[in-house]
Amino acid sequence: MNTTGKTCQQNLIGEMGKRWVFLFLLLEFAYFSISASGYFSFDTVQMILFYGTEIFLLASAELFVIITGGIDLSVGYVLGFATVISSKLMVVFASLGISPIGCILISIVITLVIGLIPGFVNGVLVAKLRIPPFIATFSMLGITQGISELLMQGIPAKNLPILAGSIGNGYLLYIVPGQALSFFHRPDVPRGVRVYEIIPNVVVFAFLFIAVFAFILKRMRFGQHLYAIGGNIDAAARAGINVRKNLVAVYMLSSFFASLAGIIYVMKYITGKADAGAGFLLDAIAAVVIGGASMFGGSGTVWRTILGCFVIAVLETGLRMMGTPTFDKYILVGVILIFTVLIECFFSNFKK
Amino acid sequence: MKKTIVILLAGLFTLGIGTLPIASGESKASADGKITLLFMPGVADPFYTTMEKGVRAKAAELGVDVIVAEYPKSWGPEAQVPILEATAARMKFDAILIAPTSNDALIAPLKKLYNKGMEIITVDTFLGDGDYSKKSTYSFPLTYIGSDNELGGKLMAEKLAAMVGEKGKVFCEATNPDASSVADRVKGFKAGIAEFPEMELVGVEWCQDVQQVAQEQTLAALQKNKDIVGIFGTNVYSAQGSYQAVVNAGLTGAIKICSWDATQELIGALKKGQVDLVLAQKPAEIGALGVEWAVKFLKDKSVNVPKKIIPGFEFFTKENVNDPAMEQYIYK
Amino acid sequence: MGYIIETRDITKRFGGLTAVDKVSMGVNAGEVVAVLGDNGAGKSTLIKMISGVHRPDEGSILLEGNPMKFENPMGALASGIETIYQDLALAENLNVSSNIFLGREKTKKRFGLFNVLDHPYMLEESKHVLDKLDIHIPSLKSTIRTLSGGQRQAVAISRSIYWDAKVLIMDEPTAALGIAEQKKVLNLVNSLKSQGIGIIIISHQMYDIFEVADRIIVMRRGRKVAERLVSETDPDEIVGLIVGAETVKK
Amino acid sequence: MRTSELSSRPGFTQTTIGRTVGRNWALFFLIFMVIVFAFTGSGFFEIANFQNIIHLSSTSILLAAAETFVIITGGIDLSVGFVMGLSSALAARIMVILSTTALPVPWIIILGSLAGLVISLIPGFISGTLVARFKVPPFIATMGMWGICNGITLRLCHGFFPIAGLPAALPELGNGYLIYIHPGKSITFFQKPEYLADNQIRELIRLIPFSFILITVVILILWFILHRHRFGQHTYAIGDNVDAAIRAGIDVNRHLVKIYMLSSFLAGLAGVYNVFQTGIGNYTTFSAMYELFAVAAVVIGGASLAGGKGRILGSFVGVLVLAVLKNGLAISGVEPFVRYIAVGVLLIVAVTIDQLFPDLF
Repeated sequence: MNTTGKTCQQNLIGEMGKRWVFLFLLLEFAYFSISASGYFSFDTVQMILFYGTEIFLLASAELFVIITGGIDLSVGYVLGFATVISSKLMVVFASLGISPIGCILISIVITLVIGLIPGFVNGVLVAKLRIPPFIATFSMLGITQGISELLMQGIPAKNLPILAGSIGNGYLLYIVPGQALSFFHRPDVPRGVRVYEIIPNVVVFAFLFIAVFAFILKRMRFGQHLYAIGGNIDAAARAGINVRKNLVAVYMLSSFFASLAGIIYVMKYITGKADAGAGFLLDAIAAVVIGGASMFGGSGTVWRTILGCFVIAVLETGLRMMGTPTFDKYILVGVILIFTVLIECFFSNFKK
Repeated sequence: MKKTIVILLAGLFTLGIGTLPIASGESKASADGKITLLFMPGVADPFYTTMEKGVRAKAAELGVDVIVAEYPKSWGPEAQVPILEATAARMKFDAILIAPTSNDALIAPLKKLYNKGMEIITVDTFLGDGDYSKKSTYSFPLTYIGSDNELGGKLMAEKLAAMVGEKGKVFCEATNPDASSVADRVKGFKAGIAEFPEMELVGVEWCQDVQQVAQEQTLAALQKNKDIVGIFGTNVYSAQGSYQAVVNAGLTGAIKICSWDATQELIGALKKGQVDLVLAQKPAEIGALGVEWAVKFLKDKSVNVPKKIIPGFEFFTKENVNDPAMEQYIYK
Repeated sequence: MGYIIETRDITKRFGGLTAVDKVSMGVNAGEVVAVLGDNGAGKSTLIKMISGVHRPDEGSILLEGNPMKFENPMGALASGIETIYQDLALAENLNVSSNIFLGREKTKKRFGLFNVLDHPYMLEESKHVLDKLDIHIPSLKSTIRTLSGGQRQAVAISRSIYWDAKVLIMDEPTAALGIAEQKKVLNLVNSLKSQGIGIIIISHQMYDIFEVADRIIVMRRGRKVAERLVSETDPDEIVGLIVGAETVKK
Repeated sequence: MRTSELSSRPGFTQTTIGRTVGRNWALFFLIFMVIVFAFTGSGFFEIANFQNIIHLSSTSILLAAAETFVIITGGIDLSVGFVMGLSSALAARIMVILSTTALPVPWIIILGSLAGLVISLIPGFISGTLVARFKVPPFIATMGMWGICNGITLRLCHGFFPIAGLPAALPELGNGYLIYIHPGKSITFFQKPEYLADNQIRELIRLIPFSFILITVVILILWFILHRHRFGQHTYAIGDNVDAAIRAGIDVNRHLVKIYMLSSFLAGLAGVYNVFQTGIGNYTTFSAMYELFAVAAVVIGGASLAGGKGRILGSFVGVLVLAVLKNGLAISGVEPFVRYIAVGVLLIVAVTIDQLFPDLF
């Protein structure tokens, strides 16, 4: 059971500590704005948001599970699985002569439904059969990877509707100063003319879902119950909360978010592959932990998790824009990751 | 106590901020009209590191600047595109040399950069079907420079067949089915082996770029088929893993090993007789050619750039491995 | 007069071990019954069956004369059986009012669509119930983790009585408390009793039992070995019954 | 999930046999698999194959052993894979540098290996200090070390080049066997008979790889430390209840630093051994996910990520479960991608059976 003093999050994080991630983010941003030319711009922020969408979604997925004291290792490959399913479906429907928008919508819906299956299995394994989350989701990682590879047979999905790419890479608003202003549709301009693009579609899409679930987590019974389960599973059960049902739901939710990320991947890169999300897993968990959640469960919020994502994304982008050589970048990211949390811990101890 | 913590924090901070610029290495690119190129590798491996060296050497020779983007951790657009965008946002490069990690996914971001006025050259891998000569959504790059992977696979099959007397079981250790270049090598190898009626390809395994896994998979294959006579390792990690598996099994000499990519390690193994054939792509040459054509075109836009440049392969065998003329093809 | 809650020959086995063996007992409204026994005597298992945590293998539980089948603790709670566990079963990461309403959160409709937690209402109600019991907690928004043992106990009790319990089960209610806090809890029990609630108490504190209980049931090795009215017995006899020395005495 | 009513199953676990089976389901599953694969895969049930499995698992076993100690304390060490790469690259680099001097080969090897082992203590010291002294979550502390070690390793490798040009004696030692039998002809120790021609190699029987001896010794020492020594007792105490451990007078901070140093040292040992096995200095590729597999093996071996539980032999069995699954399915002719699925499904089935039917055996 949670004993105080095991890790720093379990101590009450002081006010300063609570704000620290945000402060650190500002510091990071300020630093890179000074030292990397072109960093301080609207484009950079949009770029961070655009390329961060998958991680935002995966980190949210992971957060729900971590709040209940579990872990979901399968999110990365569930993402891959969803990319494979949706890209395959789009190709099939397109060949049936369905209109592009129809193809895309039907594929998305079917993928989201199929995407719930890995989560359901995980949830049943963890909640009903009491398999440690680590083993259940580790096994699911292999299963989804295998199924995706079998479906792909080493050939990336090709000939997806062009519309998918234009939605995925599109923006809400385009402005060509003095000439044109259009919604959703990029105006045709000669090479070299600057087009101002404002707010990528996929970011809006992702944040709609994240906001809804942030609301559910904070304001609704389901969210309250997740915290209770993570805080004291026995207390939750004795208070009459259906722990098992909630756990199954939470793993399905995690899987759902991973599938959403997969769909966004397909729309962005108009291709699908099994290992599409493999590289995101550790970053997603790290974002949750930087956002102040405890791996032992019971704490963490969506917005702080998003801040955690930003800490990583701003850092990565900043170092890239400064032109830090690859190896130094690895070292610096490591140092700064530790540094972020280290200071947060200092503050929380400080207050005590 | 509080005071110490504050001092410590302040110290750490200054240290952190102080070291950043030092570590950031390359200073901002020059804005004095000098041509600046961006080299965007496909994934972190020896092949692209060697290519980077070719790029750098040629750039120095021609007096142009080159900036090398971060090496992506894994093969795929999700790793490469964010790096490309962030690096390209630094300044307006004159040209970008890139190994696209997806035929489709890279079209949109590269087109965007192209529209901003940067020239694109794809190296090693290509956009679409690689044919930029006819008009299409992906025909905007200047040229494609790279090896013909399928042909290479086929050549390997033929050479391996010759070594084992055109009969017997062979095995293929590959890396990642999601990497198109490797998938092409396997395809070529399959087709090549199929031409020899007395030969059989008993399996293709995928090691996901982990040498240890390649070793385990090859050993299992050897255990299952005790009469395997030849193995094809399709890239650095799979080739190193599979030859080491043969060494582990004590079967050196009894099994012929063909490997793709000429790292020092594999050349060393060839010298020791643990590997029998090494195919060297010419990463340094690919890189150098990319720089050369980019500069030629940027200096005179009327230059006619060939849409496809295939530098070919070199084969290392026991006979020619000590030949000084071959030295240049080793990756380092 | 019928018992408000009654068990008839309930039995619970875990593998080869019979934790509770054919125990029958009953509690009247406004009565405090103490269940006593040594460690491992089956007291906890008995009350966990009544509170719906475990399902009995045999026998039946009757609430106001009607047989009950609880699938889970929620069922028992819905029927008005509240339990305060020895470990209090509080989620330490949540605040006071969230714990009082845990599992039965009050919600309100938003836009006529979804149910949103009604935090202001829950805070207000929590304040009321705590005031009613004369309990003072600095802030209802502070998490349980920051509270003292007595405060935690008070939260657990408030949680139970808020829901108009018919039956209240208390497992070692005074074990972790200071003297003053113990006194307060006992007063609470007496005031609850006067409200007509049937109360089952498990405790090792003989003094407390004789202070508040009306009847005592003694268990040993899963069986009910004796039942005495407090007015007709004394601590020595009870201790004898608990350790199994009554035969010697007689 | 932590201990709770939902997962308690008293009764059965109180009997001796029940406890044995419950605690060793992984072992029973392993034996079961070996029996099944013996029938389904020709060439599986052979000494040579078992030797191969152990030989190739030796680095994984060392990494899992490292992870075991950390997990028992309730932490996690994500840096093991990259510490392994660091010590492998450093050992190799030192050997390459020393090769240019006139030093005799044994000295080159010894000095290089020592350098690899010593350097591996540093990441452990740092992450241990961060976790113990500064209360940084183990996940972040070791993930930071992950990046730092990798950056340094790649510098040592001058990019993504494995470090080649090491003494030829290395792989011979790393892949050597104690006994070589050429049936009916000869028995030699330490070295295969000289006279053997290439086409006769398949006739040779080789017994007891050196790696097996190394693993046995290391496992025995670690077993002793964990189960028979105060160090191990303290480790369990910390994982079970930090506060209780502190009150019992254990210097928890110091102990945690030692644990992380031990973990990282074992990862370093794996790295140095890797140089012997492959004859090159290997950096760790990102897709390797050694840490994930090590943690999985430890959890399969009966440890809990919440701390306080775990055994060295359990982790050893955990590694073998994964290794035998992969090897057996491959030899049984299951297609590569189907195999990923099969590994996942079989693991789930095994744990489920353990959970659902504790009375089965």
